[in-house]
Amino acid sequence: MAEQPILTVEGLTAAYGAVTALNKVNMTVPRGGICAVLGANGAGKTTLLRTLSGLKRAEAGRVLLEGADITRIPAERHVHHGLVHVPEGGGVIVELTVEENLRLGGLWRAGRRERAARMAEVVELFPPLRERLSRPAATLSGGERQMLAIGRALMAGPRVLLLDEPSLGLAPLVTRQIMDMLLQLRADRDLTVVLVEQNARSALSITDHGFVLNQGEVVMEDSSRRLLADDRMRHAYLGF
Amino acid sequence: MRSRIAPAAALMAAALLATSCGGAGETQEGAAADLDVAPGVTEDSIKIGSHQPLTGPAAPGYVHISTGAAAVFDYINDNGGINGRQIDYVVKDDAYDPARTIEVTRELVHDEEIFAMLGGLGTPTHSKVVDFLNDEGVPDLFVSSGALMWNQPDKNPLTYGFQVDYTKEAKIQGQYIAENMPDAKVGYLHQNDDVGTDSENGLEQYVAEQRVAVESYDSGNTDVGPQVSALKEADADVVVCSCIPAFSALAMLEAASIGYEPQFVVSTIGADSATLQGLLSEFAAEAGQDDLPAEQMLDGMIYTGYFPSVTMQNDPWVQLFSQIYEDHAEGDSPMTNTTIYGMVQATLMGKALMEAGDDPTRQSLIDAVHEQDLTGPGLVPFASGEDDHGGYSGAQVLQYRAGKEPEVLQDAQVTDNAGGEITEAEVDRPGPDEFGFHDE
Amino acid sequence: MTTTTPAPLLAAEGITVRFGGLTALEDVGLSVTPGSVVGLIGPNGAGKTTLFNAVSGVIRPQRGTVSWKGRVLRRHRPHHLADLGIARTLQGLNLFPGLSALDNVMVGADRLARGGPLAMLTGLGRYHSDERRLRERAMAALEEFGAAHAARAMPGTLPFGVQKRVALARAVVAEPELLLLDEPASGLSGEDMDALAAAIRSFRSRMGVLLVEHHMDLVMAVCDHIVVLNFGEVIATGPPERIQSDPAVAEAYLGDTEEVGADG
Amino acid sequence: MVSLSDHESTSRDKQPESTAPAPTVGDRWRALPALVRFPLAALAAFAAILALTSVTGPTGDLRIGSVGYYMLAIAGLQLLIGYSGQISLGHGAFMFIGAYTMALLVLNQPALPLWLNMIITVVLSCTAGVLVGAATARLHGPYLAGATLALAVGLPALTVRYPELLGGSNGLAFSTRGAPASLAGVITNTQWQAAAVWGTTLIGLVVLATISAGRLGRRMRALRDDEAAAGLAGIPVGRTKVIAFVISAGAGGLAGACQAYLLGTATPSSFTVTLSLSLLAALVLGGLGSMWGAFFGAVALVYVEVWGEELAHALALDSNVANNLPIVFFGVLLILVILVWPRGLHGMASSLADLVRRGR
Amino acid sequence: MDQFINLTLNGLSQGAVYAALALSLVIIYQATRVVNFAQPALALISVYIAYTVSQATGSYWLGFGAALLTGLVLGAATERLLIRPVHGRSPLNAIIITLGLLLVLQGLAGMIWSNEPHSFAYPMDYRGRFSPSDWFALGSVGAAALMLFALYRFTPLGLRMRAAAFRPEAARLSGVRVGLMLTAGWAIASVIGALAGMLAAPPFIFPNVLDEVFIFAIAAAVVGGLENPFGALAGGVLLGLGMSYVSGYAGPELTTLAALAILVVVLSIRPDGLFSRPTARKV
Repeated sequence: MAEQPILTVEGLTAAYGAVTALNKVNMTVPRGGICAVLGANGAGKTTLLRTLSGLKRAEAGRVLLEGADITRIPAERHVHHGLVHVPEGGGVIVELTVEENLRLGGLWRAGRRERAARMAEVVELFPPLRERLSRPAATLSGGERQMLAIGRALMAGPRVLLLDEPSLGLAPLVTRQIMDMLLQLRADRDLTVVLVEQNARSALSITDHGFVLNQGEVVMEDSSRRLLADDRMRHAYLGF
Repeated sequence: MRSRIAPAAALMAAALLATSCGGAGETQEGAAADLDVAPGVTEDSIKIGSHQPLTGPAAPGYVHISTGAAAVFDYINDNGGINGRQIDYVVKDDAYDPARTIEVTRELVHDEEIFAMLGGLGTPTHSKVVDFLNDEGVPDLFVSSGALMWNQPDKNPLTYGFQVDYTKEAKIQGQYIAENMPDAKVGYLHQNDDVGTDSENGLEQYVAEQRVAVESYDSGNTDVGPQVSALKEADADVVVCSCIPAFSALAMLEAASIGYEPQFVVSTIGADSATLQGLLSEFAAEAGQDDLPAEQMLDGMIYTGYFPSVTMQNDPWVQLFSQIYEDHAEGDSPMTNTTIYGMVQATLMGKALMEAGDDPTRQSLIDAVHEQDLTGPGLVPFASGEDDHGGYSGAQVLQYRAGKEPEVLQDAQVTDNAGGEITEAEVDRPGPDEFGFHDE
Repeated sequence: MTTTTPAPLLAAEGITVRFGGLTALEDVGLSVTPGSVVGLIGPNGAGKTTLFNAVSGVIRPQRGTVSWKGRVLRRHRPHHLADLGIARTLQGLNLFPGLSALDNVMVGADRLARGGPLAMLTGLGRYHSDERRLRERAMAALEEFGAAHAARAMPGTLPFGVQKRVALARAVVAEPELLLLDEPASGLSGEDMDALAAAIRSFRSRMGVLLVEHHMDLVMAVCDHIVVLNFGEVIATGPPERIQSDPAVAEAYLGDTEEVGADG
Repeated sequence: MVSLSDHESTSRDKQPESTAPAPTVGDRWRALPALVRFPLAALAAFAAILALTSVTGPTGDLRIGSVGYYMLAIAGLQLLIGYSGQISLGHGAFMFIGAYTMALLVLNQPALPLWLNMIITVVLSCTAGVLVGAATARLHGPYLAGATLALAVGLPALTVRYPELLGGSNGLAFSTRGAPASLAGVITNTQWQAAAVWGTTLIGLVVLATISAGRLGRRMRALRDDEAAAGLAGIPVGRTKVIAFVISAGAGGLAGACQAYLLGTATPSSFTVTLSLSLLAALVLGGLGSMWGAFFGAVALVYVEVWGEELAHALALDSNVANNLPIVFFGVLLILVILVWPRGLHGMASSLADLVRRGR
Repeated sequence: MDQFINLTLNGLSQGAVYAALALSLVIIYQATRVVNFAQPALALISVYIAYTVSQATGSYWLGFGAALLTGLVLGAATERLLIRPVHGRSPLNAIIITLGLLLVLQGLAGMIWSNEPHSFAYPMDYRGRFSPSDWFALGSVGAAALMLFALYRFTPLGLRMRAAAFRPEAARLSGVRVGLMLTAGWAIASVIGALAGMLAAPPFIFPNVLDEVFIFAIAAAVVGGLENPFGALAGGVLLGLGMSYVSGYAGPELTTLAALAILVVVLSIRPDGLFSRPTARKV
């Protein structure tokens, strides 16, 4: 409790027309933490991330990044504050090449040299991307796209990474690889990660903390280990 | 419910059928309009109307006609008007769209209640209101077009042509070429409407054997490259250009561009040297003649004409018009032959109105047109008698000389628009003082 | 359930779909008999929607057949479904935003009209009786789903739950023999969800239902038979009870095998 | 697909001008079958036109007639764009076909009655609509727009290709039979012509309104809003699109015929791209998705220019400025209305009406 | 044969103009999904500014620069002031706004410079079978296309613009100011439009001078595929050549019909134009 949490969410509410998608969500994420946001389809997980990154307007509540209120700033400014969102499916721009996608992520920073260094780091981190730098992103496999998406986010030098279902449509082995890499990133760079996952077990296996959403509200919050053991989790997903 | 509707519908249909019986195209001849009336004439004014393309793709070039006419009327008004009445000249924009022409003409006749129509411009446009004007008994004077159809006194007793028609002019051009350049190969370049066909009819009577190519352009397509290159291909030494000014200029530029130097023979509609100079002003330098003005490009151009052109600085009418233009025209563009065209129309109108008497009626205006020799500033006789509404009935052949007065190659000739002979015309040109607009 | 197995309305066999190099479905089959509700479940990206699309003719599988009442459908496209007697709802609402709720449902009822093109064009003949019939049928359908009060409202002005009801009314108003429901429960509150479950159960007397859904409560409550997909393959089939106890299903949803055993 | 989402249901739009605002009457009116309601409204409108022409002069009659045929053309375009969601920039081409059909019939078969000419025109322009609609059925959005635009540019060029038949660039001129002898003195020729145009227009509008209020209209609006969902509901998407094209071509052709009849001419320079674009502009200006929009659009098309000219005249401007003022006036009006009232003049009128009603 | 060569060269230089204007349409369509009917008017004002500057300074090239600058400013202003407010509404709204702007600007041009034609110079000597001016037309359009390609391919701005056009949301998440990129797209497109105007206008300018070129530019863009700048270039050249041959061999009145025919043939084979990406459309 001594340290200020890097991300604080207070009473965040968002709606699509008449449908309330988020209802007074409260969260705190400590620096260097990895936390999972879980819940069935339609529970509001994606909306939560979109609202955090400014893609969706918050009806009420605040988002604080290291104490600074970022609730109302435009989505493209979040990168400058060190908060980067990798949307569902990765948001890879398939019309661009792999290298262009990566470059795009680091563009907001000045300094050609720094960008080049970062690119080298990212390629180091994701070897499959190295051989495909000049290929259109459309030719990548699902796992490679997810790597590219995360790599592009890393190019921006984030302090907080919001990841929306990185395992979607991926084989278990690939999912595992990505999860391992997140752990490594945390260890290497003190990166804070908010991970939205449907695959609850694999998410909880690498996170320290989890939030379970239902109907736009946080219905459970606990350490990952305890959530794993909780039967209510199973119910939230499988309904039995 | 339906059982009641069906008979009602049938009844309605039957009623409709009954009332609209009779062919849509079968028109009954109405009684001739009463001409002993003077709408638009008040104690101190006479209202004259015109339709002109002031906007849209066809506007360029023609705005100056009404500017010129307005300047002359302004001049007349400043000098006391016509028999004490000021002339109120109302110009409506029809954008060269016949649908608009019909609308604005009705507006002029019914709402503005003009006394007469002056110089309605364009064949496709004015041809759609000729019947209307004649039915309504509106004198339709001096149509701004060289089509043959204005001169039909039986059908359109109130419509009078103005400019020499395309066939007459082409006959005179053709005869001149046949007589003076018998060995030349001749190519035609003309607009793909009645300007072209009427001109071709005239030319063919004299130069059919010399003719090597007939090319036409569409006024909507400014790329005349293919046509000019075809003329060059055919080795035409003489190109007869029955074109509007923009296309004369385009043809000359295009010819210059491919290194083709035929003798251009241009009809009066496209030979306005002042307009052409304006259009070509940017290109003289590129022609490698830095020290010469644009007119150098036009030097040697043969053209036909029936009223004095702006370059005839010694002509008393041109002198008067220049003065009027300076004093009364709005805007700062230089005077062109197009301006003079409108000024001649206005002058003739003023003259006719003056002769129509102190209490003019439409009938007295028509009588004045019939009885008066309206040659006025023109270079050839003006036909406005009971049986011939043709307007200027012939042309001079001239050659443009850079920086000088144009050279008259052949004096005024007149002819008809059929197979008739071309004869020398005797012209009795009154001076401006004989019109006496400022005597009042 | 009946003891004899009736001939299936819809049967898909050996469906294989590839997108580029990616195999979305591999040798998948399912069948729906009249009066039964079949659930199609699986985690995100398992291929449910792809199968749905293959069945309804949106995409053509590389291998495998779809047959309707024993007849193999070869070149069917989505707009042929209605004529076959199949109604399909789409993920999301897909109501026509420019049409009133009633008009939306009347579009669904369109095939019940008897007038020909001439009547449609001229307003004569059956035009009016058709309009009246369609309107009555549509109103009845709206009433059945408790949305009659919203008949004249534009969809955008209605609460989400009511919009869902309208969409459902539009799907069943033409009395299809088979109803394909694509995630009907998404975004619904508990109360609306109960109503939906009741509605789906009531369909059983009139038509077969194929249901793609994430809400396990709903699936388990209404389905007679469930097909579970994961990574483009069928990993389990059977009645709800069997599915609930199938470790492969829990694994697909919850993750790692080794830990599943402990949870049972 | 282009989705045009800001519309309202037709049932609200079909209130005729003649009904009292009391809701009970309005409701009872709406409950009438289309087959009774629309002809009644048309008859009322026809009476209103007759009354109006009896106080206006011949120029007024001409303008009223112009509003009529423009309204018919725009209403046809409404069906195509506002209802079925297909953007056509070539509607002038169908007016061209209609006008030339009428002109050729009057010139070559003067004994045929007007109504027969109109019917022949509709048949011919519908046939053209089938051809164009079938050829463009696979196109969507701007590609359809581009193809139809080229049609509007290319078709009038035929007149120059066949000058003997179509009169070249000078077009065809003819006069039509005026008011029947039995009505001489009761009604002027121009009144008769305006009435004939409006009679035709109103019959056309009744057909269009009937179509759009019924199954076909519902089908079109459904596929405009969501092609996939409409297909799933059993609506033949391709066929309905072509039908919309054909009907709007028929309306455009009939409008062209009315124009030719009213003006006694058919000339290529009346059917430029500007006409097609003006029709589209007037449609959106008037308001998409409602037949009232066609009315407002047609009025704007005819009168804005007139008002612009009067304004220029009143201000006594320099001739360059005065000549161009009407165009600028129309352009500014277009921009402002779309920026402020995306649903056009009709939308503006209904929101004003709402305000008044609420104020009461 | 000589005629054929002349027609080919003529078609090429005309085609270059169509291609340039089509290119400007495609850039805007890619960025904002709007077919910009005001493009000829933006170009027209640019050309008139060039005319005024050239008259005042006596230098064609100063005028040329002024035209490009005017295009830049007008394009950006149009997007910011008129198109952005209707962003997200039915595309018809934006089309009608651009139509309205077309009328306003053409009218304004007539008010300021009159409807009379003014003589307007070619950039270079226009004489000769394939004159320096023709070379300049072809060369400058080619250079513009190359520069555009380089801008898109090699510069951060171009990368941002492409990202903003293809996937606005993903671009925003990478810190791209999508709105600014759309404005930049309009500005660049209007610069190319101004170039097209400078090439198309000579020998005369008047308010409607670019109307015809614009129609064929739309046709070229549609033929090439609105999604693809390369398609615009190819479509322009195809149309220019086709129309030149038809005009020369069959008659000038058939050129518009020829354009229609080319369009119909191409679209009936490929409904989304010659060079559209098949992935661009969903089922």
